Amino acid sequence: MAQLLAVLIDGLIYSSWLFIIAVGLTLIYGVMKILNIAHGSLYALGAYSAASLAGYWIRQGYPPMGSYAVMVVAAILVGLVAGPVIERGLLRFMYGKDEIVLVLVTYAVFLILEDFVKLVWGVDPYFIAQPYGLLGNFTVGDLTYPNYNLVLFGAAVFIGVVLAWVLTKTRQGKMLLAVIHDREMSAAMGINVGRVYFITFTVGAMLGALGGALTAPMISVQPGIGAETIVLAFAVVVIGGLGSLPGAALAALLVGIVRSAAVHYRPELDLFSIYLVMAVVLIMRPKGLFSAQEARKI
Amino acid sequence: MAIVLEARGLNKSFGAVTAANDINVALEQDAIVGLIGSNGAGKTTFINMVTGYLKPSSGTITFGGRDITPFNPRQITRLGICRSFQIPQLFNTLSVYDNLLVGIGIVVSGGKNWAEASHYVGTPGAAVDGMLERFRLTDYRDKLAGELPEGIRKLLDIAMAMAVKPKILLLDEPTSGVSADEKLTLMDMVMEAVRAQKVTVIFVEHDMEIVTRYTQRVLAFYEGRVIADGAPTVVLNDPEVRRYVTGEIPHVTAGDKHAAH
Amino acid sequence: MKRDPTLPILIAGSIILLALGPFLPRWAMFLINVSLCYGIVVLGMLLLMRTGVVSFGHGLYYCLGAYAAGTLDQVFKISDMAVMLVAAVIVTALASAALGLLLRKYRDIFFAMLSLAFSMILYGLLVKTSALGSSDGFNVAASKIAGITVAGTAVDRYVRYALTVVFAFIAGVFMHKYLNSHMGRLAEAIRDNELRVEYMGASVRNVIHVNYVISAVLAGIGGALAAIAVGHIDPEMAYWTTSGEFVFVGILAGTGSVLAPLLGAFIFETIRSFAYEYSPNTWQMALGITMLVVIMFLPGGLWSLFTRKRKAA
Amino acid sequence: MNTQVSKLLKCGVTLLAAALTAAPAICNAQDKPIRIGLVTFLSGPAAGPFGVPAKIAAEAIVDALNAGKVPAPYATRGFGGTPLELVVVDEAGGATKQVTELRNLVERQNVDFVIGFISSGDCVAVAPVAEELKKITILFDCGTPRVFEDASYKYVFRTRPHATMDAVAGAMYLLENRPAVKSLGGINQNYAWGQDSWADFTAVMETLKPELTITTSQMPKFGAGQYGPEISALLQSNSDVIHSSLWGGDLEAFMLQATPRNLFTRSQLILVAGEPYLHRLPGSIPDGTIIGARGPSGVYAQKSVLNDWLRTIYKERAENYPNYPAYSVAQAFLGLKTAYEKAKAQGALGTDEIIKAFEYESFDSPSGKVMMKLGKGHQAVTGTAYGTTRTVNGQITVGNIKYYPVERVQPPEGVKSVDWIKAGMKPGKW
Repeated sequence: MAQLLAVLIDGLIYSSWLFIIAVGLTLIYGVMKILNIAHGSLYALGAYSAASLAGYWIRQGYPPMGSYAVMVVAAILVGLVAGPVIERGLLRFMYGKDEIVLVLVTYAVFLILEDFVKLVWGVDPYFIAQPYGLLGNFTVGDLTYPNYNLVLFGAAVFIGVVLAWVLTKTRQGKMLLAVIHDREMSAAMGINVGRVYFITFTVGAMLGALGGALTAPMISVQPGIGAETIVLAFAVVVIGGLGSLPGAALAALLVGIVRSAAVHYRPELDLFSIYLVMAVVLIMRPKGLFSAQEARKI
Repeated sequence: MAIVLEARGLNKSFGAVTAANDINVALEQDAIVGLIGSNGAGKTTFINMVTGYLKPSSGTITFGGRDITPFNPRQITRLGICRSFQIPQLFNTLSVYDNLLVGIGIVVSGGKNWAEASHYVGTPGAAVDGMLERFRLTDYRDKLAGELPEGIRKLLDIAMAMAVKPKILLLDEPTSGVSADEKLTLMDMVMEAVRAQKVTVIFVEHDMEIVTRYTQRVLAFYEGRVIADGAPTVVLNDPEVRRYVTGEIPHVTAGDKHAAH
Repeated sequence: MKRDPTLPILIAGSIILLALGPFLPRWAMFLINVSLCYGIVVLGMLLLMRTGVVSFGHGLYYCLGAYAAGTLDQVFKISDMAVMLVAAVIVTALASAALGLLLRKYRDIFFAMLSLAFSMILYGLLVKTSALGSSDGFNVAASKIAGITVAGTAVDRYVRYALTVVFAFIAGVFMHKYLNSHMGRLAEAIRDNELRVEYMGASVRNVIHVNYVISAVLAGIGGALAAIAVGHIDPEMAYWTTSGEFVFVGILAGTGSVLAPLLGAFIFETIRSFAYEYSPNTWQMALGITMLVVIMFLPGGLWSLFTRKRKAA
Repeated sequence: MNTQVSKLLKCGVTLLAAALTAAPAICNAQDKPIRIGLVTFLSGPAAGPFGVPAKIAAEAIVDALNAGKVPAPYATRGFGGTPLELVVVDEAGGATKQVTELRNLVERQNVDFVIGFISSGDCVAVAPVAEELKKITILFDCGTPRVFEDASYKYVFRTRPHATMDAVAGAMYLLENRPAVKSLGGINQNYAWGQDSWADFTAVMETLKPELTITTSQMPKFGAGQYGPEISALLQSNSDVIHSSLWGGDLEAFMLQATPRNLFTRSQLILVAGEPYLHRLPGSIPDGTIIGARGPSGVYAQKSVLNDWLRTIYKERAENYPNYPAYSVAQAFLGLKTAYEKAKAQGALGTDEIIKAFEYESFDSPSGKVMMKLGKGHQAVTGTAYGTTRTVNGQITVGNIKYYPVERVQPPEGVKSVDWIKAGMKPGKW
C-alpha cells in the first residue's frame, strides 16, 4: 500500500517534469510541424543560465527566495534571445521543406548549440542546489519529499491551464488553432502565419528553457543533459499525439507512472520502459493517444 | 444489355450533411453515362463510394454480380473499375512516360489477378509509347508531371486511369480546368480510347453541351439524391432538373475556377 | 537520352579502390573501409527515402547485423567472415520482415519514431545482457574468410578492406538495377502519391514492406562488415544517434544516385575524422554547420553538385 | 562518353583526397620531440569529473617534464632528455569511433606512444588495435579486469590497478566499521561499469557475510538525472547500507535529491568512486559517507615529494586539487618515462626494448609505489584506501582512512577476479 502510494506520488512528480519539458515541443510541432530537436539545447541553455544567474544572486547574498524569480527570468531571457535567433535567422528559410529535413535542420542546430554551451560554460557541472531545499519538505507515510516537487507539479498544471486557456479562449489562440488546422486557409483568411510562427517558436523556446531552469536545482547542470532530455520529450510528444496539448499531458502521466512503477516493482525494466510504452501506444493508436485526423480531398 | 455495375440503396452522411440518399443505379455494359448536379450534390461521393474511397453508411455495390462494397480502392481497381480525379493525382517528380509506365508495370507484374494482363503487346515501354500517341502526349514524354500545364495534367490523369486496363472508367470532371476550346478535343480523344478498349464510362460534367454530345444516359444529382435518370434530352428537360441543376448555369464557371488552382 | 554512367563508375571505382588499397596509408584504407560500411547502410536509407519514408531506427539492423556476426564468434566460436555475413543477412531479414508488418502501416514522423522506439528497445536489451559485455560490447575476432585464416597475416587489413569494397560494389549495382526496375519506379510513385498508386492497383504497404526489408538487410551487412573491420561492437550501434547519422548522411549525400550514399559516407567520415583532429572541442559544431550549409544551398544533397555540372556541360 | 570520363575523374579525385591529406602528417614524422597521443573525455558527462582533470594534469606534467622540474627520480628533461609533445583527442563518441581515432593517432598523427581511455568499453575495444598497430598504448584510467584477464597483450599496458579492489576493499572497510550490517541495497548506472561494480560488491559481501540480505538494486539509465522514484524505493527498502558506483553529474544529482529526503540518515552510504565529488563541494555530502578513490589517489594519496609536486602544479592550473583521474594520468607518464629511460640506459630505444623495460617494472608515483605485476607485467597493482567523510569547521574532509595492501585486495597473477572472490579472497604470493 505504502509502495503503491509512493508509485503514484513519484509518478506524478516525474510526470510533471516530463510535461514541462515536452509541452514546448508539442506546441511548436502543432503549429509549425517541426519536431524541434534543438529543444534539448534550449533546455540545457535554460538550465545553465538559471544555474549561473541564480548562483550569482545567492552568492551576492540577496534573499534566497528571490532565486526562483531569477530562474524564471533566466528562462524567459533565453527564450527571448534564442527563439528569435533560430526562427528568424534559420528556420524561416526552411519552411515548406520536408518534415524530416526540418528535423535534421534542428538536429544541426542542436549539435551547434551543444558545443556553444561547452564554449560558454565549460565542461564542469554547475550547481544551484539552494532553491531545492529552501521550501522545506512534506511527508507521506515514511517518505519525505522536498516541497520543491510541489513547485514542479504546480508549474506543470499552471503551464497546461494557461496554454489551454490561451488556445481556446483568446483571439490569438483561435488564430493559432486556425493555423494548426489549415495553414493555407488561415493565410487566405489574412492571418499573418509568419508572425504566428515567430511567436509560437519563441514561446516554445521559453518553455524549453523554463524546463531546464526548473530542473537546474535538482541536478548537476553538465554537458549532455540536453541530449538525454530531448529523447524523453520526443517519446512523450509522440505518445500523446504530435501537437496535442492534452495528449502531451496524458502521455506524461502515463510514462511517469509506468516508469515509477517499473522502478518500484521491476527496476531492471526502467531502462527502456518508456520505449515499450511508446511502441505499445503507437501500435494500438498509430498516431498517438490524441491525434487530429486529416481527411484528404480528391 | 447486361448489367455490369449496380448500386442499391446507397446512403452516406458526413455528420449533418447527407452526401448520398438512397441511390439506386444499374449500369449496362459499354454504356456512357454522365453525372450532373451542382457542387456538393453527391456526384463525387458516388464515385468515391463505387471506387472504395468511401464506404457507404448503408447499401451495396455489386460488380458483375459480385458484392464489392467492402473492397478497398486497390481491390476494386484490380477488378477493373478505374477512375480519374477532379484534381489530377500524378507522380509529380516522375516523367510523363514514367507516370504511365508505373501503371502498365503494375498491370504486367500483376499476374493472375489481372484478367487482361496479357492485353499489352510488346514491351511495357512500347505500350506506353502507344498510349502517349493515343492521348497526343508524345511531346511531353520526358517532362516531369509536376511541370505540366493544367490541361495536360488532366489528360495524363485520365490516361493513367486507362493505363491500368479499366472495364469501367469513372471520370471526375474530366474537362474542368481545361480551356473551352480544348474540351472537345480532350473528350474526343478519351472516347476514342474508350471505344477501342470497350470500356463502360461514367463521368461527372458541368458542361451540358458535352453531356448531351457524349452520353446516352444522364443521372442528375441533388442533395445526395438522383432526381432524374434517363436519356440526356429527357433529363435536361425535366422541370426539377431545370430548377435545381441546369437552371441558371453557374456551375461550369464554378467548376472551372475550382479546379483551376 | 544519354547513357547513365553509374555502372561504369561503380566498376571503375571498385577497381581503383582494390588496386589502390595496398598503396594507401593504412589509416586511409581503414577510413575508406569504415566509410563503405556506412555507405552500404545509407544505400538502404536511400531506398527508403526514395519510397518516401525515413527510419530513425536503422541502427537496429546495423547493430543486429554486427551482433549476429559477433555472437557467432563470441558464443559459437565461429570466426569465418563469410558465415558471419550470411548470419547477418538471415537475422536482419527475419527481424525486418516481422517488424515491417507493423511499420508498413506508418508514415512520416510516426514511421521514424516507431522504428526509433524499436531500436532503443534493442539497445536496452543489449545493455542489460552482461553475457554480451553489456554497454562495453565485445571484440570480434573475424580471423578466417571461407576457411582461410587471414588474422595476423600481412594481408589481414587489405582482405577486410577488399571484402567491404566488393560488397559495396554488389550492393551498389543491385540497388542501381532495383531503382531502375518497376519496383524502383513504384517506390518513387509512392513517395509522390500513395493514393494514386493504390488507384492503379498496387499495394503501397507491400512495396514499403519489401523495401524496408531490403534496406534492413543492407544495414545488417554494413553492420557485419563494420564489426569485421573495426573488430569491436557495442550497443551504441543501436542508439538513436547512430540511426540519426545514417539519415544525416543520406540527406547530406542526396538520393540522386546510388553513388551518392557511398561517396557521402566517405565525405562524412572524413569531415568527422578531421574535425576531431583539428577542433577536438568544437567538432559537433563543425558537423552541424556543414549540415546546415548543405541543406540550405544543396537541397539535392552533395550529389546535386555532380548533376548540376553535368547539366552545365 | 566524356561525361563518363569526367565523372570517373571526379570520383577518383575525391577518393584520393584521403591520401593527399596524409602528407602533413607524414612530414610530422621527422619532428624532434616525442609525440604522445592523449585520449581523454573533452565532451559529454565524463569530461568534467574525469576527462578534463586528467587533461589538465597531463599538460602540467608534460610542461614540468620538459622543464626538467620534476622531483627525483624523474628529474631528467622529458623522456631521457627528449622533450614531449601532446596530441589530445576527445574520447567521446563510443568505442567504434575510438578504434578509428587510435588508428588516426598512430598512422596519421604519427604519435610515438598513446596514453588514454577512461571508459572500460573503449579500453576493451582499442587493446587489440594497439596490438595490431604495434604501438605502445597505456590505458590510464579504465577499470575493468576483462582487459588482461580475458586476453594478453604485448603492446598494451595499464598503469592503474583494475577495479576488483574497489569492491573488495570497500566491502572490508564497510564490515570493519559497520560489522552489524544486515541488509544491502544499491543504486548504480545501467551500463557495464555500474553493473560490474554492483555484481562485484555483492559477490564480495556474500562471501564475507553470507547471511546478508540484498534488498533492492536500482539501475537508473546513464544520465537519467531524475531519481525521485529510485530514492523512494531505496527509502522503503530500509537497507542498512546503500552501495553506489554513480559518478559525475549522476552522482551529484542523486546526492542533491536524496539528501533532503533523509535517505542517508536511514542508510549508510558507500560511494566506490565518490572521490572526485569531494573536490566539487555541491553543498551536500552527509558526514559518515564511505568514499573510495579507486586507488590510494586524490585525497588518499599519502604525503610525499611527488604528491606535493603534483598537487602544486595542478593547483596552478585549476581552482582545486587533483582528483584520482589526475593521479592515474600521472602514473601513466611516470611509468612510461621509467621504462623509456631504462631502455635508453641499456642503449636500445626500440619498441621491444621499451616493452621489455616496462614489463614487471615498479616505479614511484604521487599515489605511492606502482608495480606492473599482473597480466604478464602489463597490469599495474597498488594497494588502495577507503575513508569516511566528516566536516571539520565547514570543510568536508575524509577521516578514519584505512590503507589496504595489494595482496588483500587483488587476485594474484593467473587467477580471475570472480573466482578469487568466490574462493574467499585468499591473499596470494606477490
